[in-house]
Amino acid sequence: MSGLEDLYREIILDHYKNPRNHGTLPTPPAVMEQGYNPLCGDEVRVYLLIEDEELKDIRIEGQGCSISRSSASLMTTAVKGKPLSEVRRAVKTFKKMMALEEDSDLYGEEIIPFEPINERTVGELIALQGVVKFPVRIKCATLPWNTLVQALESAVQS
Amino acid sequence: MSGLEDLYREIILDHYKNPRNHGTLPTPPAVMEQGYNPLCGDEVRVYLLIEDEELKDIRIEGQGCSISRSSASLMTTAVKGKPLSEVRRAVKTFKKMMALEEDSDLYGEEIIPFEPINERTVGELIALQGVVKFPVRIKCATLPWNTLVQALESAVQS
Amino acid sequence: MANELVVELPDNDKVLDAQTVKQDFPIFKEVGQDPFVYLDSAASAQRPSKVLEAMDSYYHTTHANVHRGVYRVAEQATNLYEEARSHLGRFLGAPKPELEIVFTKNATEAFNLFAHGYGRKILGPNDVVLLTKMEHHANIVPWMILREQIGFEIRFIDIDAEGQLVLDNIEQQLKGVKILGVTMASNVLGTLNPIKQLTEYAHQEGAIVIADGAQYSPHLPTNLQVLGVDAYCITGHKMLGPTGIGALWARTSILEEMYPFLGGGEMIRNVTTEGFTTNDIPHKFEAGTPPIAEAVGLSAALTYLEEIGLENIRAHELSLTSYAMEQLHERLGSEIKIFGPENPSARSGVISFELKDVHPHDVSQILDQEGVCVRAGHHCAKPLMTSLNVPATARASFYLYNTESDVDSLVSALVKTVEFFR
Amino acid sequence: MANELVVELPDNDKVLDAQTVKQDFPIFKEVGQDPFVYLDSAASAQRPSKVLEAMDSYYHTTHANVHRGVYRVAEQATNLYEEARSHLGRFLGAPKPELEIVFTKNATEAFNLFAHGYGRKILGPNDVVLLTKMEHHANIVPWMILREQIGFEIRFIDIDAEGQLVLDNIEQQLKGVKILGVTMASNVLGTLNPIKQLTEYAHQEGAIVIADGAQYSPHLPTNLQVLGVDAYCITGHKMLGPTGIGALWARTSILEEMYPFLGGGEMIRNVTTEGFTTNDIPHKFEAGTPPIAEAVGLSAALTYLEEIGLENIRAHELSLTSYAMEQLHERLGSEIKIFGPENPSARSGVISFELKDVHPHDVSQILDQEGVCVRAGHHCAKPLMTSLNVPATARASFYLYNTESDVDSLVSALVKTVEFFR
Ligand SMILES: Cc1ncc(COP(=O)(O)O)c(C=O)c1O
Ligand SMILES: Cc1ncc(COP(=O)(O)O)c(C=O)c1O
Repeated sequence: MSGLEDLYREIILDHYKNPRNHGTLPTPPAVMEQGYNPLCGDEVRVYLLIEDEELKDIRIEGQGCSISRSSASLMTTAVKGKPLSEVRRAVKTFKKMMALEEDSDLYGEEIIPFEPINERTVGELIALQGVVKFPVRIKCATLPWNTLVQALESAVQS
Repeated sequence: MSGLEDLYREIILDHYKNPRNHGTLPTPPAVMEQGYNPLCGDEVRVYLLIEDEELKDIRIEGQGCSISRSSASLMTTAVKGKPLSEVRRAVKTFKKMMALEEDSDLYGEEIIPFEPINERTVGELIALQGVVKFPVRIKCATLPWNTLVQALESAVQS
Repeated sequence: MANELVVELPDNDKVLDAQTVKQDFPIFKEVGQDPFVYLDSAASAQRPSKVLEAMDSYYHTTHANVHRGVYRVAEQATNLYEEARSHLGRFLGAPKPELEIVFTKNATEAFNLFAHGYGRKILGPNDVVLLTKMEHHANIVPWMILREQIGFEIRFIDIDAEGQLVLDNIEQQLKGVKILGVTMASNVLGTLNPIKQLTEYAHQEGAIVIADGAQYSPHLPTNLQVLGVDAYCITGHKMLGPTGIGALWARTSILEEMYPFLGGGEMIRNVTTEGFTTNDIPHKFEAGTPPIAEAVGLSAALTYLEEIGLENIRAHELSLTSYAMEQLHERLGSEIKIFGPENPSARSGVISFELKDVHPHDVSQILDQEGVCVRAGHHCAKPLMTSLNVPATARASFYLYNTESDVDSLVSALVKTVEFFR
Repeated sequence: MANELVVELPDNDKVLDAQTVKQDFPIFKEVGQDPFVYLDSAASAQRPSKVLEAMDSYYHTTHANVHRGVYRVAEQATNLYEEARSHLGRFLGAPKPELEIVFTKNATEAFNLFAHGYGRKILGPNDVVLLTKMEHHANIVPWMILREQIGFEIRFIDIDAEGQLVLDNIEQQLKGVKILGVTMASNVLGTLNPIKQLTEYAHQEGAIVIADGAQYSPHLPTNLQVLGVDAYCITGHKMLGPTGIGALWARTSILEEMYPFLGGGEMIRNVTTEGFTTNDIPHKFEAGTPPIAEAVGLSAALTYLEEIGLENIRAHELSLTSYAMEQLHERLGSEIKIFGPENPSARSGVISFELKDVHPHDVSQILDQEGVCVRAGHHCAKPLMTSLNVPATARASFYLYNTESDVDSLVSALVKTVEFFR
């Protein structure tokens, strides 16, 4: 089954079968946001515990395919314990990797110079790079990230 | 301009240019009904004066093409002064001539044995027979007749 | 409630030869992938050359706008369009084909038209619309949108473990119901519902029945007069026709009563700056330039289906479905769960399933690498997904051009998928 | 208000050669009548081979339902459909092509969507919608249907003897107006309206502007950003595309605010038995299976138009219209009355007229015998007919494939008509 290896890397299958930071956090103090992929019925709930502009803890629950679940799991390991500014930057970097970065200009957001995408800068997330070749699955990969952004916003508002 | 002669017989052009029974009748005692052809914007107003189950008088007003106006004019000459039962039969006969008679069955109406269509039975109306070959124009020809039927109905109800 | 569905199936040797049928569909030769095992006809079917030729020929020789032209070409176009209307009416066994069919852009618009045209007319805040948990969103969301505007209650008939409607207490469930909306065949479970009997019950309670024929009429003979329903929806692209066309059938008396829905040209009798009056049915509901070429294409599709014979199509799909269920159980054992009725004759040619520990999205992705096209997702039936307690399913669906060898490809690809994720 | 419309017209020798263009349209060879002088493109245009080929090729190689498929063919279909959306957006000069175009079945549905989606949102019983007396029913009746549901006032901008909007007191007329609906080009009079300036006035009064581009975008270059309108409708079959497709363009902010209109699959984010949430724009407004092949065909039509160049098309039509008006006046003198602006550059390639003592229906019938196709009727603009004080008009309309010889045929046939009825 050639071609598929790009999508289903070892590490993806590992995070899919053994998701990190799976579960919930009590709200409050945590905030929770829910994301849907109307395309396939996937849903994800992201719990964030934020203190002093830092993402103290994150938990994820939901239903999804290997791509969305491993992306969620990889995301938690990438952002847990980081200052919020770094979390935001990670989101942008991830979106750039998903070839969605031109959006940040389109929607009139501030343009942040991205770091180059490579193993050193994005770590294990690099495993998700193969998704770009399967455009339908990009939404799967980005679902947890978009939900993270929503959760960050509602945390700021509350 | 061959083919057209079937549609635009002398007599049609004559009734178009010199419509018989043109005008209005005071309501009451007359009844009036209005008909539209949404296709082309034609409209016709039919005035009926009915006494003792007889169509004492009929007048027609409106805007329309040569076919609808001559049909209206020919109609008035065919039904004026006739008992209502004969008026109704004339309508059915005319519709048969327009190849619409199968409708009387379809709509669950009583089936009346029609007279054969020829000059003896329909008189000058025969001039309209050519319209059948121009299906779009059938609606023009039938507009005054349908409006007559409506007017008969509203006369019965009032 | 036993399913009263009885289709006289032909002898085995009259049943169609799918390999020959396939030749009529250019995509099986021209698509850029080999193999191309298309098992997604429940989402959209493919088209035989004859359908495409009919549309091309229409555009090459006859195109003009309909209904408002006096010249010959416009008249011919109008005739073709109106003949397509009658043809669809006859295909569905409608009592008055030329009066009762309203062309829409798809089945979804047909449901919206019925909800806003008829529902708005007869429903008040204290009324009830009864749907089923296996309805497609097309027969759910329009009612919810209308409910927001006028208020009423929407209830759902439950389903049992085998994906059959729970109808034991149907009389109870129908109490106070004004409109019953129910699918003829579930697009997920394949379940064929006992519409005729349901309609009898509904009519006893004074409810009007709208049936969703989107997944039924392409595959089994339809006779509206036998079914007894009051309204019915289909969509062209699932029955070998083009995209861009669907239809609502409803009884004349209902169409007469219905409010207009889309406003514009052709649906009016007169317009002044003060207001408007409506045209006769069915034109009253066809605002604007209709899908003319699409109607011509749909009519060609119906001709094709009629020539092959709906009984033959049903028999063929039934045999494929039986074979597929057998093979899936045999080769995948406890790795697979198939939703819906166990008995193939209680279902259409649709098989939704779940592979243990593999998400349907991943199933579909891996199958695609093997050239096998199946749909993964909620199939626009989210309440059903909730009811089945799954986020999504994978679904293979058959049509007249599918062969046993297509089924074999599906089964082998699934075996590989299981291995890949083990 | 002077018309600000300035289209840079090309030098004469760059203008298209209609005789060559005609070769691209199969109907001119294959229709079963000779001559075939098609002067009814304002009702519906003909299609070049490339459009039909694009649709056939789509069906031959790529068809599957869009948006919900993981497999490659479904993905390709989705891409083609979404590319068509962006293409139309770019063609119209939309700022965010991929977000702002909603595909509908025709322009009429687009107006209904806007009325029920946006009008319903912002209008209350005391509000005013301002239209013009030259609007097509598509931009009148949806407002009247909505008015029946929520109540508000509909006013009409008058027209003068030359068929121009009476705009002297436009600021007065716009007082209290929430929505202004106005056509870019009248389908009867040909009048090109000063939309840019009208929009500026409307915006000053806080009104939202929806423009009807059905008769404009097929014939002149459109730039929504220059026009400044808030919403815009087109229909595919008038711009060389197939039947069954149209579009609403609206600003993102408006689409975001709008209520959903048609409910069903694809427009939802989630559905439970309790209710539903909506999908992102533009999908929120595209319920059910969209006109996929039709979008592909429309995109091919746009490519064709772009290759020829809208400036060239405009220049060609302008020259035909000038020639026709000249000839009609010269050969028919007082027997003919031409409606609309006297100056051809103030109008599109549409000429409505009346022959003395001959009803338009009869004109069209007799012209048909000469192979000349013109429309007769109210052209779905009854308030305008009332305003012009005629029951109907005959209308000849030109497009890129019409030649001076077509105009000559029209004029001679009209001369014969006058003689016939004398
Ligand atoms: C100005 C104008 N607006 C709207 C329409 C409606 O277009 P459609 O019938 O394709 O919806 C037409 C065409 O009839 C038109 O001429
Ligand atoms: C059961 C059922 N009803 C309605 C529909 C809606 O059909 P369309 O998308 O063509 O409107 C579908 C197809 O998706 C369906 O499967």
